[in-house]
Amino acid sequence: MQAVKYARAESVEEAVSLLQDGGAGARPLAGGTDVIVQARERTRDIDLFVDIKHIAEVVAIEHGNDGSLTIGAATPCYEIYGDDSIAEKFPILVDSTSLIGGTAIQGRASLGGNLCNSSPAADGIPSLIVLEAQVEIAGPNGRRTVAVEDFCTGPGQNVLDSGEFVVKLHFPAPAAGSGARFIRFIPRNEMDIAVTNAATQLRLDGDGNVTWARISVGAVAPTPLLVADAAAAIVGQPLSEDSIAAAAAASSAAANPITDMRGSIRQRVHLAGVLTERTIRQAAERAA
Amino acid sequence: MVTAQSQPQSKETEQYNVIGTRPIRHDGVDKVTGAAQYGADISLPGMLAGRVLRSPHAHARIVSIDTSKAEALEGVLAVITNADFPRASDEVIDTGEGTAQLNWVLDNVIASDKVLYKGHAVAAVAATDHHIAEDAVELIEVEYDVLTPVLDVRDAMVDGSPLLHDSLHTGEMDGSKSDNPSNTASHLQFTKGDLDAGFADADVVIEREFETSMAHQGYIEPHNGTAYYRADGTLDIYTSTQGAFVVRDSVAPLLQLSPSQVKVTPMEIGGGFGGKIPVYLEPLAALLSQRTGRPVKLTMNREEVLLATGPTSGTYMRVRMGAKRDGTITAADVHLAFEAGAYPGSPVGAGAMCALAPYDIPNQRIDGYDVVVNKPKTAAYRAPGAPQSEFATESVLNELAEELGLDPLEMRLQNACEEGAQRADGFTYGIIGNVDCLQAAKESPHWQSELEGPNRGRGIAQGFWFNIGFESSAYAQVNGDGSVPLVLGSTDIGGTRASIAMQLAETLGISAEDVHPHVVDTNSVGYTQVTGGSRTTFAGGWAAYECAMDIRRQMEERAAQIWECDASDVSYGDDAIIRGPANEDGNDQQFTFKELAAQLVTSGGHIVGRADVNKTSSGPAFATHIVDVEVDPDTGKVDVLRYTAVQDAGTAIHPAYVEGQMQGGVAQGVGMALNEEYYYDDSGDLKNASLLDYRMPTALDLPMIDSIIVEVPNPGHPYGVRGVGEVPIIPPAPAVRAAIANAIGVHMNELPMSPRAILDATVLGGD
Amino acid sequence: MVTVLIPQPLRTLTNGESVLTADGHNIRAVIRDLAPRYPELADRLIDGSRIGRGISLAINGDVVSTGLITRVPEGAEIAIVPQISGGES
Amino acid sequence: MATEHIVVNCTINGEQTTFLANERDSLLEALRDRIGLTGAKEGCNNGNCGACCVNMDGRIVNSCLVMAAECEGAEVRTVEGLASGDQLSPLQNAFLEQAALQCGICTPGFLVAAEALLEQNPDPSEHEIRYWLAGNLCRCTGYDKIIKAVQQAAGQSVV
Repeated sequence: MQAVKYARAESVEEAVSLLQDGGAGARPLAGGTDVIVQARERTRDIDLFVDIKHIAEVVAIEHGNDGSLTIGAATPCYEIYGDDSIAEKFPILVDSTSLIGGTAIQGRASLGGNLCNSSPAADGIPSLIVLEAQVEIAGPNGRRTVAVEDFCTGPGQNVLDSGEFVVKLHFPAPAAGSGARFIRFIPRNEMDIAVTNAATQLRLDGDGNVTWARISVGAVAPTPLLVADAAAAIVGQPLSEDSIAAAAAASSAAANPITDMRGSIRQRVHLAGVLTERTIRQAAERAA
Repeated sequence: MVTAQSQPQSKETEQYNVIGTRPIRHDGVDKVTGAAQYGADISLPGMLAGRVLRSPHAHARIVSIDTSKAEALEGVLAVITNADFPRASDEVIDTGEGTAQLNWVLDNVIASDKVLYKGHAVAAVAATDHHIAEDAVELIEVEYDVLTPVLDVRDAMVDGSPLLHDSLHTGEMDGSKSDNPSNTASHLQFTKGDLDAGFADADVVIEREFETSMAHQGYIEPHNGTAYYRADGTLDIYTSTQGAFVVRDSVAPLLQLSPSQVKVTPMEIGGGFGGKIPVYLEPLAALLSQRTGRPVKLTMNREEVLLATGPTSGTYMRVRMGAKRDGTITAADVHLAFEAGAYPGSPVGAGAMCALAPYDIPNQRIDGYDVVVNKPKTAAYRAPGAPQSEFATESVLNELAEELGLDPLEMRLQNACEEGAQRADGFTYGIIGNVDCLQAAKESPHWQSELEGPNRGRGIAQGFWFNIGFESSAYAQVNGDGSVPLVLGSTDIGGTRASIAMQLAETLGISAEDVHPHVVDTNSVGYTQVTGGSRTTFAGGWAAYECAMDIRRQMEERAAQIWECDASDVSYGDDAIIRGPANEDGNDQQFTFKELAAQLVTSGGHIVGRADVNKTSSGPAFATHIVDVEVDPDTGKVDVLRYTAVQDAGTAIHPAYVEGQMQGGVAQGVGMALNEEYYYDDSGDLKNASLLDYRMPTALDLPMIDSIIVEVPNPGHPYGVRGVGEVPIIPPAPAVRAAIANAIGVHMNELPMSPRAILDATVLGGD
Repeated sequence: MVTVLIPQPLRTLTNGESVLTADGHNIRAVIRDLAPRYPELADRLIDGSRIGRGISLAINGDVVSTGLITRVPEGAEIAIVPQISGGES
Repeated sequence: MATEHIVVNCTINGEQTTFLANERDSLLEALRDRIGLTGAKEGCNNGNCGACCVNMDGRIVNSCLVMAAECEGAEVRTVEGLASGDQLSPLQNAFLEQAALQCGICTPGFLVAAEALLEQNPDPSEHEIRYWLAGNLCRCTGYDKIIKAVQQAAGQSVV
C-alpha cells in the first residue's frame, strides 16, 4: 500500500475542498473496490482518500414523482438491487449491480465508483448509457451535469477535473412501453471482468413497432460505446430476425477491441453482436 | 462393493468399528472458530516483516544490484541478495518431490547471475513494518541486460533456441549427456512389444496433437515463512508446508547449518496440492533473521504466488493409437514434452508412467522430454504429470471409440488392465480396482440416464495414479483416562489427523474421539515424508497401525505383570478387551482398555507406542468420471450440468473426506479443462497473475458432484488403504472434452477449452 | 535368481538385452552380480552408497525406498524407472 | 513515505474496541496485525477470493478492500464472533458434520458470508447459496459439502 492518508468528508463542499487541496494524488473513496487495489498495487499514484460515503446525498436513492430516479454516486450495489421500486422500474440496474463482483464486493461497490473507474469493461456503464443517465459533478466551480456517454474519455480516464467528484446519477423516467436489459459475457458464471458486455433500452408502441432505442456495448473500445447504428437498425419497424441481425452487425462493426488475457479481438467483435442480439430480445420481452 | 454417498459405512468396512465412519475431525472446531494458526498468523516478539524484490523480466542477466537506498530507509534492518548466501554446490538434495541440485534450489529461491522468469526473486528486505519493507524494495536499483525469453516447450527444444543454462545438457536414462548444451534437460522412454507390428494390426489409427497451458495449484493461502535464528546458532522456522522435514533438509544446507540446528514447525496449511513442497521464502527469512538477530516473517501476495511458485507444466503432446474393429487396442505411441519452468524437473516421468496405465496394450512407446523455459519452476500438482498425459491418451481413446462406433465405456472395459498386467515401465499390477470402477460407472444412475436437450453432451474418461508410500512416523501415549495423544509429522491438509487417528483407534479398539492427534515440529517426531503423493493416510495409517500394535503388545505385557502370568497367555482382542488366563479362583481375568489404562501409572508407568515405517508398496488408484455439459454455441461457454466421480479408494477410512478429495479433484480438473491457464505475452510477462483473471471455478460454476466410492482393498496395507487424493484430478479434462464433442461435434485439442478456444475452433473457424 | 527389466534407453548399456537375470539377496548384491557382465549398467545403477541419480528401482512393482540394502525376494522382477514425484491436497 | 498511526474506535464482535493502526492498513491488516484476530485470512488481497470476509454494519465485505480508517464507528463481526462461548453456531456445527472443510483456510470467510445469507434468506435454494457464495473461493472441496452444510444449517434436508 502506498503511503496514503484518509479523510472523511461530511459535506459535498468539504469533499471538494479536500480533493482540491490534495491535488493529483487525492481520490474520492466510495466502495474502494477499485481505488484501494490501485493504491495497494501502486498502479495509480494515490496519497489521499477522501471518503464520500458519509455525505447523505451521495448515498441516497430518490424516486421522483415523475418516475425519474436519482442514485447517489456512492450508494452500494446491494442497496440498488434491493430497492423494490428500482427492481420494478429500472430492472436493468439490477442486471448490472447484481453482477459487479461477488456479494461482498456488492456490499461496497457503487455505480458512481464503477463510472469513475472508467474501465472499458465496466458492467455499470452500458446500462447507464442506455438509460440516458446524467452525471452530476461537484467541483470548485460548483456543480455541472454531463451525459454519461460523454463521461469516459479513455481507459481509466474521464472528464473529471481536479477537485471534482461525481455526486449522483439522474435517470429520466422510462417512457411507457420501454424495456431494458444488460448482459455481459464472462468465462465463469461470476466474479470475472466482462469479455464483452452490452445493454439495450427500447420502446415498443402498441403495434409492436420499435419507436426508440439505445444500444451500448462495452469492452470493445477504449470506452463503453453508444452504438447509434445498432439502434437505428431496429427503430421504425417491428423487431424481426433481420433487424436484430442488422443491429448485431452494427455493434460488431462499431467494435474496435484489443486482444488481452480476457478476450481476443475477434472473440469480442463476435460477442458484441451476440450480446446485442440477446439484449434486444430480452429488452423487448421486458417492454412487452 | 459400491457404496452410496449417504450410507454411513460401507459393506467392506462393516467389519470395522471406526474405519468407514464419519467422526468430526479433531482439528475441526479450531478451523470453524478462526482459532487455527496458519503460517501467516504467527506473531513473535520483535518480529520483523520481510519483502521480496522480483524480476520484471522473464530472461535477463543481472548486471548490478544497488541496495544502498533501501538500506538507508528508516526502519530497514537488512537487505540480502544471492551473494549473501554461502556458495551452494551442485550436490543433490531430497526435495520431497524428487531431488534437485542445491545450487539450482538456491538460484530459484533468489537469482544469482540471471533471472529466468518474471517474478524471480532478486533481493529481500527486512524492516520493522511490512509497509516500510514494501517501500524499501522499491528503492533497490537493479540493472538488467535483457535477453530473449523462451516461452514455449517446442521453441525451447529447437537447436539454436536461446539457452537458459549454458551448463545444461540433455541427459538420457543410460547416463549419457548430449554434446551441446540444450534446454532439454532429459529424455526418458518406456517401450513394450513391437510398435510397428501393433500399428500394422490396427484397423483404425488416430493421431492427435495436444497443447496444455501451465496451471496453478491455486491454494487459497499464499506462501509464508517465518524464521528466528537464535544466538545459540539454532534456527526455528514456522511455515505452511507439506513437508517440514523437506524444509529442514533444504534450508540447512543452503545456510550451511546442520539439520540438527534447524527446527521446522509446520503450521496449519491453507492448501498445497503439491505446490507447498519446495522452499521459497524460508531460506530468505532464515538469512534475514541471521543478519538481524530477530524473527522475520515473509509472506507472498497472490501475484507473487502466481508469478513465482510452482505451477504444473504446460505441454506439447502427440498420441497415436491403433485399434482393431472389435475395439482391441493394438498399439500406442505417446510423445510428451513438458515445460519444467526455469530449472529442470517437470513431472514428465510420472506423466509417462501414467499415460497408458489403465490399459493392457501389447505394443507401446512412451517418450518424455523435460524442458526448461522462462517460466516459474514447476512444482508437483496433484497427480503430477498425469492430468496432461492422460488427457492426451484418454482423448484419443474416446475418438477411437467414436470412430469405431463403440461405447467408450465398453471399449475401456475391453482393454482394461487387471491383476497381472504389466505396464511399459515394467510394473506388474497386483489387485486393482480398474475394472471395478468402470463397472460401477456403467451401473451408475448417471450412465443409465438419458441426456436430452440441444447442445448437450456426455463424456467419460478413466484416470490412474500410482500413489506412493515412504517414511512416516507416529508416537502415541496411553493416558490414565484411556485417552491417547497421537504425535504425527504429516501436515494435515484435508483431514489426515482424523484418518490416521481412526486407524490407530481401530487397531486399539477404542473410539476415534479418544485419540488426540497432533502435528508437531521436526524435533518432536521421527522423519516423515511430505503430505503428498496420496501417501499420508496410507503410510501415516500404517505407522499408526504399527504404533497401536506396539501399544497392544506392551499392554499385554503389563496385564501379564498385573495378573502375574506369562505374557503369551494374555491377548489383546480387537474388541479392546485384554484377556488373561483364569485366576486362582477359576474366574476369567480381563481388562477393558480403559481399566488397564487406569492401572498403568501404579503398575510400572505409562506406555508409549512408536512406529517408523518406510513402505515401498503403495496401491494404485483408478477412477472413472462421467460428465454432462451444455455448450453455448454462440459464446463458446461450457456449463457443467451433472458430474459423477467413481473411484477405488481401497478402503475408505473416513468416507466424507474421501468424497471431499474426489469432489475437490473434480473441481480442479474442471478448472484445468475449462478456464485455468497461464497467459503470457511475448515478453514473458504473465498477464493474469490474479484470482480475478486466473479463473478457478466458483461455487456457481459447478453442480453437486456425485461420488461413488468403490472399495477394492489394497492387499499391501493393513486396512486396505489406497491413496485417494490425486487420481480424481485426472479424468475431468478428457471427460469434458468428450462431452463437448458429443454436444457440438468439435474435438478440442488444447487446454483450457475456454470460450475463446471453442469459438476459435467453431464459429470463428480455426486460426 | 531375479529378473531385471531393462528399459529401451538403457539397452545401450546391456548390448541390447531387455531382460537380464542375476542373483543377489538385496539390490546391491544384484547389481554387483551384474557388474562383471554389464559394467556400464552397474555404474548407472549405483552412485556411491545410493541408487543412481534420477532413477528409481521397483521390486515387483513397489518402488524401492530403502536404497541399496533393500531385500530382493527370490524370483522377483526388478524394473528401472525414472524418479517420480507426487502432490496432493 | 512517512508512516503515521491513527486511532480507530469501533465495535468488534460486540465489544467496544479502540486500536492503533498504520494509516495505510486495511481492515484486514488491522484485524490481523494490530488487534490479533487472525481468523480472517488474506488469500488475494484484492477482493477476488473472499477469505477475508467480515461483516461490517450488517453487510459482508472483503476486509482487504476496506481501509482501517473507514471503520471509525463501525460495527464489525468476524469469524471469531460466530460462536457463543464454547457453543458453536448451527452453521459452524453443520460445517463440521458435513465435512465442509479440508484445509480450512477459506472456512472463516465462507462462515461469515453464509451466516449473512441465512440472516436475510433463511431458506435459500441451492442456486441462491451458490450465487451468494460465488465470491468465496474454495480450492479443496469442490463446494459440494459447503453447499450441503449451508442447507443443513437452514434446516433443509440434505441428501
